Amino acid sequence: MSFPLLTATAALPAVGAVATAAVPAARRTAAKWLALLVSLATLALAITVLVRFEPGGARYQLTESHAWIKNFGVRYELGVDGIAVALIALTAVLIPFIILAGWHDADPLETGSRRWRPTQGFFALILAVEAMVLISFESTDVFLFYIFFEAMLIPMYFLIGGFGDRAHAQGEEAAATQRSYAAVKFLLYNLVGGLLMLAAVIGLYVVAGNFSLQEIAQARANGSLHMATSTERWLFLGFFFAFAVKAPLWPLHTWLPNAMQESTAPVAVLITAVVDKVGTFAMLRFCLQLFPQASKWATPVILVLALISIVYGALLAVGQRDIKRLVAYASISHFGFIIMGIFAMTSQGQSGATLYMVNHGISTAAWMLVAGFLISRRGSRLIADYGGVQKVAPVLAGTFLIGGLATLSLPGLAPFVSEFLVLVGTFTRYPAIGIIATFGIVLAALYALVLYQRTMTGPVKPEVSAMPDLRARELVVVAPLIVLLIFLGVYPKPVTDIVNPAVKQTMSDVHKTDPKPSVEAAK
Amino acid sequence: MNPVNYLYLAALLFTIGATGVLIRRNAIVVFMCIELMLNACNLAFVTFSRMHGNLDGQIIAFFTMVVAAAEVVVGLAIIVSLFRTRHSASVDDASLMKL
Amino acid sequence: MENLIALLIAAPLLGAAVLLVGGRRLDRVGHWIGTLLSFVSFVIGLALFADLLGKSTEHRTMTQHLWTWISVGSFHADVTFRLDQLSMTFVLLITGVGSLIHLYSVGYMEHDERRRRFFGYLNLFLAAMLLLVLADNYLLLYVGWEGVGLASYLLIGFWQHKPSAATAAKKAFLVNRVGDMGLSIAIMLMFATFGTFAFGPVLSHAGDTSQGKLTAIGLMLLLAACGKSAQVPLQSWLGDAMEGPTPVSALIHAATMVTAGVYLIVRSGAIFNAAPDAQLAVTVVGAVTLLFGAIVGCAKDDIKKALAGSTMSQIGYMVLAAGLGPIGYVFAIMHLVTHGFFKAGLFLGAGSVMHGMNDEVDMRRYGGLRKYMPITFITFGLGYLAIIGFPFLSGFYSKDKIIEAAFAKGGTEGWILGGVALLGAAITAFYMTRVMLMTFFGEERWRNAPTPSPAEPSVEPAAETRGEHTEPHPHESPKVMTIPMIVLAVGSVACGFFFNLGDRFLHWLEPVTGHSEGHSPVSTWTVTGATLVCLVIGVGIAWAQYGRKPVPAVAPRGSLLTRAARRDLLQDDFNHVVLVRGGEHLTRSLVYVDHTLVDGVVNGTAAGFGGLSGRLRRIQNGFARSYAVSMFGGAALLVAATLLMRAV
Amino acid sequence: MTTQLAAYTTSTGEAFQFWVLGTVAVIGALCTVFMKKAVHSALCLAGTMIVLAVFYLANGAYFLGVVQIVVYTGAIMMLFLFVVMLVGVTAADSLKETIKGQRWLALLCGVGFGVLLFAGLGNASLKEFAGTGQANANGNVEGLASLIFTKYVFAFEITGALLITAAVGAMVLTHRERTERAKTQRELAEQRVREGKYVPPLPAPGVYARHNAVDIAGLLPDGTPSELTVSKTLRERGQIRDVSAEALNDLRALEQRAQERLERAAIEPATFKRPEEASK
Repeated sequence: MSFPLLTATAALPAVGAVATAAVPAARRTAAKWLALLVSLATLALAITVLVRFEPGGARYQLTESHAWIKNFGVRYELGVDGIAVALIALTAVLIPFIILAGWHDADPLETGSRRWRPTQGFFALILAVEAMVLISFESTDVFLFYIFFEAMLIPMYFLIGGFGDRAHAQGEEAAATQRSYAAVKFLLYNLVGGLLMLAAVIGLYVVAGNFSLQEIAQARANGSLHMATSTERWLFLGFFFAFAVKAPLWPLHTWLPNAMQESTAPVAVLITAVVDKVGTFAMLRFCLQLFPQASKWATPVILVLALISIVYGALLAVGQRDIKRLVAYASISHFGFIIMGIFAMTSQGQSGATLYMVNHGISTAAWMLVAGFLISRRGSRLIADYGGVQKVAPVLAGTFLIGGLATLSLPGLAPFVSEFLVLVGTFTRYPAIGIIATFGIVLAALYALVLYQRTMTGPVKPEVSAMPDLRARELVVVAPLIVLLIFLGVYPKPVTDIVNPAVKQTMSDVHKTDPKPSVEAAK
Repeated sequence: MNPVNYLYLAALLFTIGATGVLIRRNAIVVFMCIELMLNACNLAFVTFSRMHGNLDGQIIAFFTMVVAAAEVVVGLAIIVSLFRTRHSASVDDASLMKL
Repeated sequence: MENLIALLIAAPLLGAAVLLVGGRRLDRVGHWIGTLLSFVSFVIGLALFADLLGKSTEHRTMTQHLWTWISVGSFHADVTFRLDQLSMTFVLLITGVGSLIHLYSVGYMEHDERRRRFFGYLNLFLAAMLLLVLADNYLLLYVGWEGVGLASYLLIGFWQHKPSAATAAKKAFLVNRVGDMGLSIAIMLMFATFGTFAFGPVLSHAGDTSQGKLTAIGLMLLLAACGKSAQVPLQSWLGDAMEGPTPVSALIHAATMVTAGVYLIVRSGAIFNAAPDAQLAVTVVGAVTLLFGAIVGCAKDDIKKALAGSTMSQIGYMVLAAGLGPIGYVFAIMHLVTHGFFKAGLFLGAGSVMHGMNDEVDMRRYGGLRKYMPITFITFGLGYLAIIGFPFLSGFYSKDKIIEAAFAKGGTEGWILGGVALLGAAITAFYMTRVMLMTFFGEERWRNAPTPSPAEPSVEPAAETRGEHTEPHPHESPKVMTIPMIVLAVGSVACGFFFNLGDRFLHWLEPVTGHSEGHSPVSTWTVTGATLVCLVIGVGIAWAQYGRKPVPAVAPRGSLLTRAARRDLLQDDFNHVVLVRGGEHLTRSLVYVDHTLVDGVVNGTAAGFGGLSGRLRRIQNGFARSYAVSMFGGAALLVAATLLMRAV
Repeated sequence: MTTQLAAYTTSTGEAFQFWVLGTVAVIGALCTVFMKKAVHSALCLAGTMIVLAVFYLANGAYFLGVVQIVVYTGAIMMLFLFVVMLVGVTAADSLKETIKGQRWLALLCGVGFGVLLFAGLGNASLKEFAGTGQANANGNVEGLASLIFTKYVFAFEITGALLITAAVGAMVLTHRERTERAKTQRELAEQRVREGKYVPPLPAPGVYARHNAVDIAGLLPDGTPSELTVSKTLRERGQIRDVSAEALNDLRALEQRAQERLERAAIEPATFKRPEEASK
């Protein structure tokens, strides 16, 4: 029995969350540092996972397995494949930056506002979310996954509903009401999804007799577990709906703009860059492995929905007046790409999708966090309130531009690789869909550059004339992300090497192979 | 005449009493209406005892009277304390679960 | 020797990184660092060139493999550079002209406090452009392709405080993005067809696949070329791109970047050779743009925009030539190079004029400048003679060849294309003479220059730059600016002759592009004669209009065509009405739909439950009597129920 | 045979009695419901109960008949009247419905319920009446007694307990706990002096003792009635009669006559109005 690395990785932030919450109210700064240290330690553990994981080895590695609820065959089973490792690394990398970016977001407000902001709570909640996300990436037991998939909602709810932007246009009260609206919407949406998934999980148990992903997948593969077509489809839909809500797929997306708009920028990043990834990840791991036939059956519809998400999200992003909403709709468009890549059922598509999850996490983090710094300076989310910032805060403007360029997937930055892989992967099997999706990149350029132009260029608005440039802490947050973007843009091999074997296995699960080119030009 | 008419009368009185309970606001009057209903029941019981030729019905009526008496005592006491606290005997004024 | 190739790109890339990350402490030396590094790159280019010349013709292709970029399943993209004659030519052009323009910018941007960043962007551009021409596969080329797009975005919008500049930059990037879409689709098609997108395999197997696929690839590549090279229908951004500083216009929007489309087409020659329909489309685009640009160039009063129009039409020549297939590839590239020289020279001259006229761009406020800035006058004049194809100057050779090739295509197509090319030559002569006359001859209209009358809508966004109306004091530019102009002038005079001496250029490039002598229906001398006649006609008309009678300081209303041409032949208005307005309406309605329909369903459900519970709550009104009613009603129902039971 | 027949129907005398008194009972019940004043309702109810007592007797429940009169009409109704007095005899509560739709619902339910009951009775086969002949063979009271103390003895005991509990409960409910010691006369006087208002005893009600003065406010020198003079209870019930205007007018007339006799000019020949009229 070796050292339970995965458990440790997930447990550390959980313990840290409790510890942070336990810090007495007066020692606010201590709590912050504690949270930061815990997240960094978690990062270290995640890196060890990354190192200990050998690509091309067994499908699930570092596995742990203990009986939990014997009567229902629920086991505490952990194990990671390449896809999970990549996403674990992403999560562990992003959380420290999120904590650092939100350093002052939960400080008690200046006198006159009646809202009490528990600083400890803020950071404890973030760590709790990290723990749950990590364990849902690690768990290979459907029931275990489901529990944390749902439990994630609780800390997220409080993070969204409890901590908004410092200054708000319509004042404290209006802000509070809108926040609670957003939080409740987030909760209800995901709960409905989770409910259906619960039904499907139970159904799966009734059919399969246990919850172990590996056993069921094997049984499915070697045909010892046969499902009636209709049963499989229903179960698939149950799972897929929950994941489609989490990783917002049109038309289940409307909770995301509200949630991201109302929460502080770091929390928004937490939502879109970390939590939502669980949805897309779960599609790749559970939907495809457990229900290959049904996945293939549903593919056309899902692809069309993804296509709609891409174009629709981009168009709406163009039409937004609120910076955060714009970013949210951009993310919806990107999630469309991810889902499209997953269900294109080609190795390029799925590797690209996984890579896309990582890159989108980093790029959105960079873009959104800089936007958050901008908003915290001016105290307004409206694009119209800005202008000429580039003149007074060139570094801020520069980083913001880089974030935008990453979002429009400029070659040389990480997102380009993944987006192109997804497009190619889709194109080789569904040319029409691939071509339409390509319009997404033009629209992406439109919203990213329009946002930059309206906020950063032009004559300097009097309100922003005194705006300070990025501070040291903020640079520490942004610079590494940008470096990461450039590095993964020119040398994505580390990620692809880890991801490719896992994708190959997933492809074999659904009995799909890449379409062959008509001319064998490649030597 | 058939003694069944007593039952009809009882039914009529009972209905009148019930309606009174529903449409009067004055707690005392409401109480009187309740008494009326009880009496109607008693009449029915007595008639039944005549019908069956034994005295059980009368016994029941007798008990009813006793219980009614107890009820009236307590009820009126409640009304009095209510009146003390809110200076009105209207049942509608006691529409909240607090004073 | 191959290992030097990476250094070509690395030098300017390093410069960009240093200058952009370095921060203010580099402000004083930044521009020299940038210039130095670009010269370093140029020297490396020369070394490689010498090395290449040393090799025998068939060994003149070097490749350098750096690392595997993307590898997923059969999808395999390497970071590999390929240096052959074609890319070598471009490398020399880019680094050479680029270095000169760096030097020029040192003087031109002297008074700009963001000069360091400007040089950073210039270096970034050089790196991206070199990557574009050195890439060994289409995906890597795509990186450079968008890289130059980014650089031009940054440089056009360099004066970001001007909304017009920011808008122009955004427009340029977006229009280019449309082209890039074409390129990416082409790459996808290649991958789906050939299973790879490296130059070697794709171009060698081009013949093996179906006509339709090749045509599709070709058309997508053409779309990309249109975007980057400002060809109809994606040409609208080039005029606005003149918002950028003049050196930028000279380097990016005249000499190098805009010619990337031609490079792409020539590089993919094998594909186009196998897809005649695509080739025809290329020639048509070239011919149309040729005339379009020329006409626009005739009407503009903004000197830079006039030159931009001419750039458009010259590139039209190149694209036309490239569309002609093996007959034209070489001449396309040749014209590209010569055009690189003289158009860069012309732009630098224009910049020098503006420098001396405190950033006045309206030619109607110039005039008689020849005695104030002689060097500028001479260099500009030489460039002028070169572009109109004055005998034995570079433009003469390259353009003539293209016209010949057009005729040589044969058939009606040949006649039409040749005719268009000839007509283009005449118009070129006209508008360039116009520019020349309005700027350097005639009376000095810049004295007590009147304010622009509001009646004439000034379409050039440079309008608000003519802020104060202090009378300009035209003066010659400093050495650091004039020297590059002189060098370029020499180039534009000499290189054509040099190239043609014993068809040097042809033999140099032939191994890559291939060449076939088309048999022209008309003899070479006839073509030359016809060209010269057109030239004379064009110049004559221009002289009659602008030389003899004085030029009005305020543009006359002009004919319908003139007014249309002033507005870029209404192409922008079309875009605005159809795309911008349409897009705005679409997005606005979509936002509405998202809020009312998609979100409305959700909120509606919630509101429904809320209302229901509210209504139910009203029943619990706290009145004992209404509770009593329900009790009584319930009792009645019970009685009814029992009775029914009995009845049943 | 004949006895059975006799058991079927009743004597015409009883029938006559039923119809007459039944009508009275129904009217009484209706009045109970619809009288504005609680007192009247109470009296009507008492009437109905007496009628019912008669019916008990007619049905052979002699004991109950008497109990009905003694306990109900005698004790309970009197209790009611006491409470009514406590709450206010003259307070007439309006029959205007305040809860929306309550009255109609109530009437609907009532009528529906009644109809159902009648229907039920109609359907039920209640033809045979054994009559209480044998049951009351050796005395109704004895019969009841034997039943109560044998068959229903437990119920009887429990009801007794219930009665006790009720009595105690009533006491608990109505008895107001004194938290502090009651103030003595002396303390009250000192408090009055300390507060400094109404140091003398409160002014007496009544105007020149012309009326039953308890519910008539005494007049201040300017002729307006002073609430202080009327007892608190009446004030709360709003049963103050204001007769200041008449009183003053009488006074006026008196003075005038006096002046006529003394041949003096009238000071001001004006008649007072009630304050509210004057204000109108």
